[in-house]
Amino acid sequence: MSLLKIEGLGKSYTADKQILKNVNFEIKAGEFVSIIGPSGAGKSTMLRCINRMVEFNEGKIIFNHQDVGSLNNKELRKLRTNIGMVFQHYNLVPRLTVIENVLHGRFGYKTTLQGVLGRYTEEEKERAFYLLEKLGIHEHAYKRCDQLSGGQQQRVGICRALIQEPKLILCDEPIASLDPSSSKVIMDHLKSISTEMGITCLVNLHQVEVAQHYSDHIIGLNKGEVVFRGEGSELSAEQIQKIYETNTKDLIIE
Amino acid sequence: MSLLKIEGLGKSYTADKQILKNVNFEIKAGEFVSIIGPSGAGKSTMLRCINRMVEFNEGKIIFNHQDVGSLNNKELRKLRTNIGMVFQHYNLVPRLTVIENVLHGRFGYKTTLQGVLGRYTEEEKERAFYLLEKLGIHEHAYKRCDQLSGGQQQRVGICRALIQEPKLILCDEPIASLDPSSSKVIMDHLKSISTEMGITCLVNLHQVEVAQHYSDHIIGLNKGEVVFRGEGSELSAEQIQKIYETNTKDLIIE
Amino acid sequence: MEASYIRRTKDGRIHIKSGSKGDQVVRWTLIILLVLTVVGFLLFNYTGLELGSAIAETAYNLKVMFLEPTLSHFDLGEAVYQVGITLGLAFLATIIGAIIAFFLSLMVATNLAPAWVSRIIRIFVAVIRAVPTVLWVLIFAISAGLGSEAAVLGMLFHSIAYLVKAFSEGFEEVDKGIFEALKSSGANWWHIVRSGVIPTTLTYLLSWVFLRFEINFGVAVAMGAAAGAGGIGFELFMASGFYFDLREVGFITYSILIIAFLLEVISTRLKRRYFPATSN
Amino acid sequence: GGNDVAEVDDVIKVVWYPNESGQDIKSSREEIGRLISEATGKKVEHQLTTDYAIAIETLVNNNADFAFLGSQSYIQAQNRNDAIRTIAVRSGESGTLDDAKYYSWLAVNVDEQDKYKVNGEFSLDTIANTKFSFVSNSSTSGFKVPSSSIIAHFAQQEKYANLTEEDLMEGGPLFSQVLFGNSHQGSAVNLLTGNADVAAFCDTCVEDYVEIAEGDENTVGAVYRVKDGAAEPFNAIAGKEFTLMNATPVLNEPFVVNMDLIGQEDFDTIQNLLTSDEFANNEKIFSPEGSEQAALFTKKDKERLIAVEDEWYDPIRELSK
Amino acid sequence: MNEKAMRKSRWQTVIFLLIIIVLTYLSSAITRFNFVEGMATIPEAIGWIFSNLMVTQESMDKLPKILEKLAETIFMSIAATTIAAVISLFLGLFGSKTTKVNNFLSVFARFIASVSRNIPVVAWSLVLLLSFGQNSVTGFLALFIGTVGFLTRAFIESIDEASQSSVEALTATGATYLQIVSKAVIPQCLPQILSWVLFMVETNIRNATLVGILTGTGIGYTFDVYYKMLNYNAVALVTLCIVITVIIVDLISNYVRKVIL
Ligand SMILES: Nc1ncnc2c1ncn2[C@@H]1O[C@H](COP(=O)(O)OP(=O)(O)OP(=O)(O)O)[C@@H](O)[C@H]1O
Ligand SMILES: Nc1ncnc2c1ncn2[C@@H]1O[C@H](COP(=O)(O)OP(=O)(O)OP(=O)(O)O)[C@@H](O)[C@H]1O
Ligand SMILES: [Mg+2]
Ligand SMILES: [Mg+2]
Repeated sequence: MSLLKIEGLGKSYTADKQILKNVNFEIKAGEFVSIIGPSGAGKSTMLRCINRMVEFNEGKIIFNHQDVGSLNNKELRKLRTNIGMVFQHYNLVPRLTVIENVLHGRFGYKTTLQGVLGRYTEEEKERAFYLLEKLGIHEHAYKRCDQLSGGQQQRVGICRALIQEPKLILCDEPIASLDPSSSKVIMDHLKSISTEMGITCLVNLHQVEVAQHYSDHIIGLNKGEVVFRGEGSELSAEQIQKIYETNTKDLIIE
Repeated sequence: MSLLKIEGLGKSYTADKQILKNVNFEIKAGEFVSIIGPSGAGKSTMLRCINRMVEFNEGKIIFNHQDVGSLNNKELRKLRTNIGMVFQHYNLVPRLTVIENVLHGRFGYKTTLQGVLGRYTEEEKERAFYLLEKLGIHEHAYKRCDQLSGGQQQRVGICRALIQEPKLILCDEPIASLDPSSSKVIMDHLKSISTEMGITCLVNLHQVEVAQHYSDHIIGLNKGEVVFRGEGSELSAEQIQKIYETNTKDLIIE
Repeated sequence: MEASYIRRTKDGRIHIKSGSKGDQVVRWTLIILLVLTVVGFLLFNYTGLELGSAIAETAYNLKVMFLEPTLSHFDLGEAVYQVGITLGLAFLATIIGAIIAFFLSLMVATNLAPAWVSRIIRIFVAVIRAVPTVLWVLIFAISAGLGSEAAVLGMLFHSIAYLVKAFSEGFEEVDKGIFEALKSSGANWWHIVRSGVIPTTLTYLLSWVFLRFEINFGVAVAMGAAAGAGGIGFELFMASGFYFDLREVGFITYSILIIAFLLEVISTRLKRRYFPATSN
Repeated sequence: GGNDVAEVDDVIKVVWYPNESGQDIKSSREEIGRLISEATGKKVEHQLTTDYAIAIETLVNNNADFAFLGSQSYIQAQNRNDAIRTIAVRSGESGTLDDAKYYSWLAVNVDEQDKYKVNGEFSLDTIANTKFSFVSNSSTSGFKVPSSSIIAHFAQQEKYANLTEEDLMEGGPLFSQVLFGNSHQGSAVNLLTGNADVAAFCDTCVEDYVEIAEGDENTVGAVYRVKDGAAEPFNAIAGKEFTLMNATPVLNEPFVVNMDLIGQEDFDTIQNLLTSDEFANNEKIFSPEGSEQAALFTKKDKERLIAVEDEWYDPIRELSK
Repeated sequence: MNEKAMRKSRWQTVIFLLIIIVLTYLSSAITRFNFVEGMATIPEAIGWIFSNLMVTQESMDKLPKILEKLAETIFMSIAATTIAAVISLFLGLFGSKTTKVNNFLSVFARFIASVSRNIPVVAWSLVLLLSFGQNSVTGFLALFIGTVGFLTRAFIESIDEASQSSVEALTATGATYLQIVSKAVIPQCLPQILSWVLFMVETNIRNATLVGILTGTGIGYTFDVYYKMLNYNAVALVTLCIVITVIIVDLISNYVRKVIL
């Protein structure tokens, strides 16, 4: 059963440049899918079309049997509530505490007034602590986010996405700003989210090996077009070269 | 023939803490000497005592047969002219051009008025361009310094020190803010300054291997005391441990 | 052989300036300011000016003011009360101004409001700022009658304009990522303002409000008097314009100075203690 | 302009001009307020301002009920709002309207008086191209009266035929420089310190500071001397003398009301109050001569308030035409 | 931070708000301010503006005179700002931690800045008027004094901000104090300094209205004359001229700031 289906997706910010061209793919519920591709290929744009943070021009996105393109404002908020998002730079509110940042994930379920007054139910708070504990950062719950390390901040970001109780989590280069050991912690957590909690993950990645190691499927994007779609093991050196348009040797340097 | 001789040097900023204690060493003309030691050991203070950017409390510094401690204001300027200095954060004037920053090195030779009016002779300008070319950054001569990369800025810093026609160059962690490849470029340049131009170099370093690789002699500083003095090859794991007061294993991680 | 990267003047001397647009603009701005200053001095109307005696007299007046301050037309309690009124006027104008400015600047910040709304309010605010405060006070004295309403409303306009500019710049510096993150969790505009914008800018906003309070105190001295709301400025005006009592002027000046100093000290203390990271 | 909803309410707002806003005559203001309040049973609120225009506009725009204005300001106010009416005016020493006036002076320094004489007589012709000091451009005796006599005088000369009031406000065709003292005292000081050659101010406004040294009061040629120990701003110029080249009588200032706000009934009540004997004998308002207590008015003889019709001010109205 | 600390910070917020509310109440009480009444008059005020503050043909006749006075004010503001900037630059250098000559001068500079900034311009105007009389110099001086105070404080901050590092580097080359100041400190702060100066020119033109009213000079005096004659059409024209001037100066300085920063 496909959770997300993308058909003939096209997007251009300006008239002269097409960022995404006729993108087609499907993702099943519970899958862990990575998108790889060179800088500027359109990975971030792709992700943002799915929850309409960016409006797309052509094609169709079907999420959970809903036509994403046709939603009105209210339905759109509901859609976004169903889709969590994790960012490269974590995008936490730095002066607020960890727990407050996590609870921001509940906004989609709240009226304006509840949100503005900061009214959260006890269950929501319990749930937030549960998630923080699961990701091993409960002891920092009352710290301000800007006092945490990058890896810890990213885990707060993941908690914020999880508390939305989403069906899908979109991750835009979640480990690009992290050191190798924190990266591993984060990727392991993401993987367990998809395997243990059954939440679908769609992750933009720069590192081919990481993608191969963690993903059920990999999508290779180049200049806005899908040039590869398959399992990690199917990704040959040629195909990598096709995606990145450069030598494998030069690439693996890092 | 020793260019610099330090005898029983002592320094404290505040009454309760002695930063340098009875430091003794000698440096010959043309040598390349590194000072290593943990953070707070007093490396920077040591360097700044030599050109009296910091006033020392005890002992004697003899530079080029002059007693540094006894100089009056005018003689001090002359001394500083003879000693170039290179900084971790380059310390350039960001809004001025590269060539202007290099020419700042000539102030010691000028009257106040000449300096304020920015009167430089054609020879000085030619010399500045010659040095920039030697360090491979002549094509940026008219760029503003803040438009250069770290490695390029450090080379401007070195040019500024060289145009002073100094007998000694003091470098305070010249590569601590640079990436590995720029670091190599800078260290190679410093080395060639001492070998080709015969200018003595005294360099504070954090990386033991770098110090070992480039230096004629190494001075190990711990809590303001010289705990090692010898060639790089003589530096054993125990001695490193003595300098850094920590395990070699933990140290080499980086 | 001449290396091509060296730039020379016609007579063969080497340039050391880049001659960029920024440098040119700096140079010309300085030159124009200097020229206008010189022209200004040439055009000034000097009638009735006798510099020597004027300076001597000023020195004498300042001496009387600052070395022999006394109160003759009212007592210390009254002085404290009048200072209190001035502070009150300044405080009201600041606090009401800050609240209104906060909402307006939400509509001005380009990352929170549509461009056209932002532009309209910007122009509006620029015009308001350019109208002299005295005129605002007059207008409100006429419509609201003499009293604190006229003073506060008259001062309010400039406070709003000033704070809108400062606040909206603060809002515009909020990280785009925060907006994106909150939006993607289904937050609406108010949620974003409440949980993203306010927490990240609060200390910045407060430090501007403090600054404006200091400014408003100075303004309230003059405007409280004109608007019939009283305050220490009224006494100052009477002392200098009607009684010609320099000693009293001196006393009043001291009391104003003391308050101004106190405000400055308090605000730096507060900033340092509670908002150490205000230097954005 | 004005409030759309001008109606009689139970508060009487009294607006005071800067001249009468001082702390020293606070007791006079309060006393008048108290008496009005007692007579009408309404609450009285005092409003003080340092700005003449604001004071006038407040009255004109139905934000004040009652005021004590200069006669010129009263005319200005009435031009903008017909409901402004005089209610009473201070009499002269005789207790009648006959001498209900004070004098607007044009004064010059004694030492320089010869410069302003033609054939031994003071002549206005001589004030062309001098430095002139007025009080403020809303002052009756300190601007309006002297400026209209100056304009009337010079209008006969071809060169100054088109002279306007505005021209007299800045250095221009007639004067080399125009100063404003912002008070009558200030204008006098401008003259005595040499900042101005000729100054306009009124007799009563400086009577505390100067004494007659030669001649009859309020006559051309009379010489006045600054008293020894005169208060500021005259303290530094004690003993200096000036002489009058012109003295024009000016009608006393009226108490005025805004009829839209006060209503005929209260008008009558207040008018009765103001013109009563008790009011004239109230030492908080009319301080007896030589009394330490400062008050709004001083009583030398039979001074009192007298009801007056608007027409009484027609001479001043003429000046404004 | 634990939960207790977080409660504490929440309490702090509540107390802070309470203090604000109490202060607002006290301020309203002492000044007899009625918020609702005040706000209710805004529509009327706007009505008054549109019925009285209109530029008429008659007032246009006064335009040449107004423009002449406006020019005087602009020159006065620029002259006051430029001269003040020169003096403030020295005071700023003395007052800054990076470039201070000695402690006495540093305290002196900060003292001058504080006093001249904190004494209200009203007080200065009145004092100066007493002895300098009614001419451009009085207005110039009143603006000048306030400007010195403001600019010195701003310059001290700008110079402090300009990195200490280049000062250190030039000291190490054997440069003299003046060389360091002219080649390291000033080039670095110049854009900041210039930006403050332009800001001050604009502010001074605005302040010149008040100063002019008090000292009888420039456009402020013209404003005052018409205002006291209750000639609101001319007042409107004067205001319009000031508004346009301020906006033009603002645009110019925004442009310059954009290019140089
Ligand atoms: N808001 C925007 N307006 C205009 N062009 C944009 C915008 N956002 C992105 N682009 C352009 O779209 C293209 C694809 O950008 P995108 O960020 O999707 O690439 P990416 O694959 O995520 O790259 P990276 O690995 O660097 O993050 C780029 O050429 C970029 O310049
Ligand atoms: N200006 C100063 N006033 C007071 N103490 C100082 C000052 N400068 C340095 N210190 C103190 O002197 C000690 C030695 O400092 P120094 O900068 O010389 O160490 P370092 O070896 O260069 O360290 P790092 O590797 O971190 O640069 C430190 O404890 C420091 O806190
Ligand atoms: Mg991207
Ligand atoms: Mg160091």
